[in-house]
Amino acid sequence: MIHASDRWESAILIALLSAIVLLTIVTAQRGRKYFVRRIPGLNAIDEAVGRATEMGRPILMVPGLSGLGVVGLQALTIFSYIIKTAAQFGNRLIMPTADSALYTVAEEVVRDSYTAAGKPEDYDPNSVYFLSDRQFAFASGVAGTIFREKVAASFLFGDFFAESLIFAEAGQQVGAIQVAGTVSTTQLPFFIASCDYTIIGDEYYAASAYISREPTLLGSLVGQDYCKIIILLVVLIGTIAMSIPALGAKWFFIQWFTL
Amino acid sequence: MSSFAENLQNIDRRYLYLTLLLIVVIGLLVPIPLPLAVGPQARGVYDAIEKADPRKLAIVSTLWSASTQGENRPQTRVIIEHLMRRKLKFALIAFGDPQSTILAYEVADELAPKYGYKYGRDWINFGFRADIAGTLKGMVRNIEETLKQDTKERKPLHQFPIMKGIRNFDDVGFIAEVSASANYVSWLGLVAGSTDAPFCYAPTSVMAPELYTYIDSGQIAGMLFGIKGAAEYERMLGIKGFTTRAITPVSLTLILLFVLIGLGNYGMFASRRQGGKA
Amino acid sequence: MIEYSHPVGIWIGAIGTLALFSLILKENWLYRLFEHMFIGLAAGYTIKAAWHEILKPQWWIPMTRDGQWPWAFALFGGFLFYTIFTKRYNWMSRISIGILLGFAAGQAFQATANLYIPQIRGSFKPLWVTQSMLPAGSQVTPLGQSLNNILFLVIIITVMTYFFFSFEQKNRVIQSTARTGRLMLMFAFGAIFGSTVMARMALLIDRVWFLMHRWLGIG
Amino acid sequence: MNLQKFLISAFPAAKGSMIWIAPLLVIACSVVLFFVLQSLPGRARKALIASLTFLAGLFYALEFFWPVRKGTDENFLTFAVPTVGNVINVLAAFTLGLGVFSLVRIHTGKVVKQREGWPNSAVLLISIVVMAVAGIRFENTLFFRSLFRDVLNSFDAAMFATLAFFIISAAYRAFRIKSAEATLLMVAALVVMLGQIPIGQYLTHWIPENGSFASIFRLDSISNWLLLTVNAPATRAIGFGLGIGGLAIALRLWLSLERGAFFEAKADES
Repeated sequence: MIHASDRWESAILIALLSAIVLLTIVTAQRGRKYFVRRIPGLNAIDEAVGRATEMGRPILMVPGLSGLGVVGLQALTIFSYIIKTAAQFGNRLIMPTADSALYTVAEEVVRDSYTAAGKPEDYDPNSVYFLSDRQFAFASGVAGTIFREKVAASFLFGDFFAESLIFAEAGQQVGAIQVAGTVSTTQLPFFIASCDYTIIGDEYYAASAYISREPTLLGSLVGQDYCKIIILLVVLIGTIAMSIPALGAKWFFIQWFTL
Repeated sequence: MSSFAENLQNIDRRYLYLTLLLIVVIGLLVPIPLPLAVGPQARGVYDAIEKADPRKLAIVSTLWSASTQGENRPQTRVIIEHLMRRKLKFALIAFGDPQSTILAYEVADELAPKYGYKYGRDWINFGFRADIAGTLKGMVRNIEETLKQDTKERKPLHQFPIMKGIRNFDDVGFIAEVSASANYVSWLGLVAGSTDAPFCYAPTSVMAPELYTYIDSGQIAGMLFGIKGAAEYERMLGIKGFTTRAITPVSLTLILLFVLIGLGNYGMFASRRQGGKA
Repeated sequence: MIEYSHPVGIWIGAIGTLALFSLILKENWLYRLFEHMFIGLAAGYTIKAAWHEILKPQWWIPMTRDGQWPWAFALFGGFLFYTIFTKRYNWMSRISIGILLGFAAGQAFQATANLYIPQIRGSFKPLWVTQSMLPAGSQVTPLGQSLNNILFLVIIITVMTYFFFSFEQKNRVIQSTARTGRLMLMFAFGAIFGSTVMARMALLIDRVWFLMHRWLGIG
Repeated sequence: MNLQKFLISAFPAAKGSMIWIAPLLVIACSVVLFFVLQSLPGRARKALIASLTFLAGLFYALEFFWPVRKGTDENFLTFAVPTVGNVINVLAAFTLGLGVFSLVRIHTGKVVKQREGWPNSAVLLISIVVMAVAGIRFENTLFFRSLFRDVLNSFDAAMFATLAFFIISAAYRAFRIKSAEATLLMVAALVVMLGQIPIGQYLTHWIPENGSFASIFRLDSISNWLLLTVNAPATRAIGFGLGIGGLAIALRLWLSLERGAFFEAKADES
């Protein structure tokens, strides 16, 4: 599907989902209160930061391999909340990045978070750095850092590929408390096997709303839930139609989604 | 005091690692004859090449880099070797990673003297293209116009004898893609409809499970399942290459994993029964 | 035939391989040395690739040979990123960052449609399958396929229920649906884990073979 | 109106000595633009960033939603897609200097101050120079090919291969019958692994492949079934959530609705 006109009905569904999200965002910004359920892994963040404080060892944050896009930015948003907590306790921070464009933003996010926490003087410009955009060169650098610094807590959020297990096992072996979340579903099993807490699926996108309780984000989250209900309904209707011989694949509703 | 059973559930990882390394080395040095059944998917690739029309061109598309060469290189090798045995004309084309054209070229270049294959007459390298969808869409209409020149000699395609009478996918008799990613979408979506050539796939074993749907539906004629697929293929070709050697340690390492998981669980239950900490 | 390998290169590659492997036992000075070499080489290669694959063909040549002078504005756009290091001008870096983000965001509509509409369509599976619906030569019986399709739907529903965030999952039915969803997820993750193992072993074997055969000449 | 023709006539290609003069003029304009931008008040800065972000996103959104011309698969913006793609690539490539600068700054600092491990930092700096120079100036030499293939590729593959070790220790530790979840994880993994390895397939290879009910008990059949009927819908259901989540965050960025550490453009502070 290159253009909406290739299959208008499908494109309208995408537009409809977008509209729903925008609508709930606007109502939330106008003061409507929304609820978000507990996400277990995220409650562990304070625990992890606390542990790092006790041990006096640094906290590692890796925003994944992807560039300047929604996934990497979401990781940085989550990190900015963690940094604000960590800044209160004076934890040392290490954030290696794998993309130069994302690195520039990361550097700003970290600096701003220290300022927002009221500790601009604690910000260490060497704590955020660009390491490599080559997957396994990056992995070798991060793994080496984990072992050398014996990190106390490790937060892996973003787009990860095969290197996920290198980070997670290295952290496991130095006894770090690890919280991970990724949009790469194929890497989730390895995080689950080696990390203390794993954020699964779109809990990743819900995380910033959960931690910040920002109305915009909560509104968006509610909208996303409505969208998922719509998709579920579409799947149900399609399935039922396919099961009725008189309707089948030729039925107009099914054709709407046939590219 | 820690009992034997408790130790079993906490074996120092260094012992695990050294055992693994040892098993790999021994497995590579001492070929232990382990049973290997040739599966229907590998046979599908074999039959497709056996049945391919020698007047038509075979296309081997590659999309892999050094990081997955453990599986993809032997796959590329067995397919090219079989094509050469059958004296089929073939072309290499690469997508995804610029490295993949160099790596695949090397494999073919190495085998060529053995079968008397001459570049430009019996085989050709179309080279790397960044935009797979655009390239394939163009090739469906006209291969020469889309690709323009080869990569080795950088000459227009029509100057090569191999390209005589080859216009589009109607003149292609066999397509295989050796890949570390999910590229089949482009091939099946954009090309499959405009050719009778069977489409075969040689993915890494991580990617392979995704493809069964298409094998089931007949869109993919055959598949080499990672390194195991290459080993099965070597067996059908009757050659003893790297994968025939490598398949022993592959099996041994997985058996090691089973044993370790067993020991860990045994240790956990045994120490629980003894009232130890689980 | 073009030569790709040189014995000196193979030696460095082999010693580096052993050094990088040594991390699994203990972090040590040799690992550290090769780690730094690796990162340096990778950065050097990135510079080469950025010039040869992007800047030269897509920017420099069009501008200086084909006379496409508006490309010089890209230099300004690129320069704005560098204001990030100054206190006074660093707001300007957000112009370029914003443009890049805008482009990334704008692609979301097409990307979402392309990625998920076919998956939605692919999830329309008949719950009651007859022989005529099966592809010719299929090994599955209609009953088997019906059960598979029902399971498919059940898993989609339960897993998606697990991911609803905006209401408390207090209702018994929803609670147990979400719980089933989570168990299904674990089952699926186990399958992913299992299907990855052989590929990883193959990579190790390839490396050990490189060390034994290409470097030491064994076998 | 044809946008493509309009743009070509509005920005004609430079010829002769103008090839060099025109870009220099653009750079001179850029300097002026820089100071004009700096003179903007805070509110205007914020609005400028938001509107440029919106316009950039609007290009792709419009290109997607605008109906195509009859008989083609193009609309009035389609011609520009490759160019805009190039612009993104070029802008992103320019940021590479920042990344490399960060790397060089940290390691030069270590070398100059002779801090612990400075020889490694020196090796890193030398490696950058050697690879970059070899790659750009001496690409067609055996030196570069060997450096790339024997050294850099070997390192890549070696690091990738350490996963074999890590996957063993992870599986050994995680695959315990502790809870329902861990047990399911383990059982599925074991079945799939058995279905993949030759010896596992051999265990059940005597069961006929085709045409009989028993064939579903072949290990490879069970493993395929797991991947197709259990893994596929679960992954898909996760995917739907991720797709919506991604779409939502893209909307928030595009329309500058996001509030948080970074996104609350602080242009008006400085």
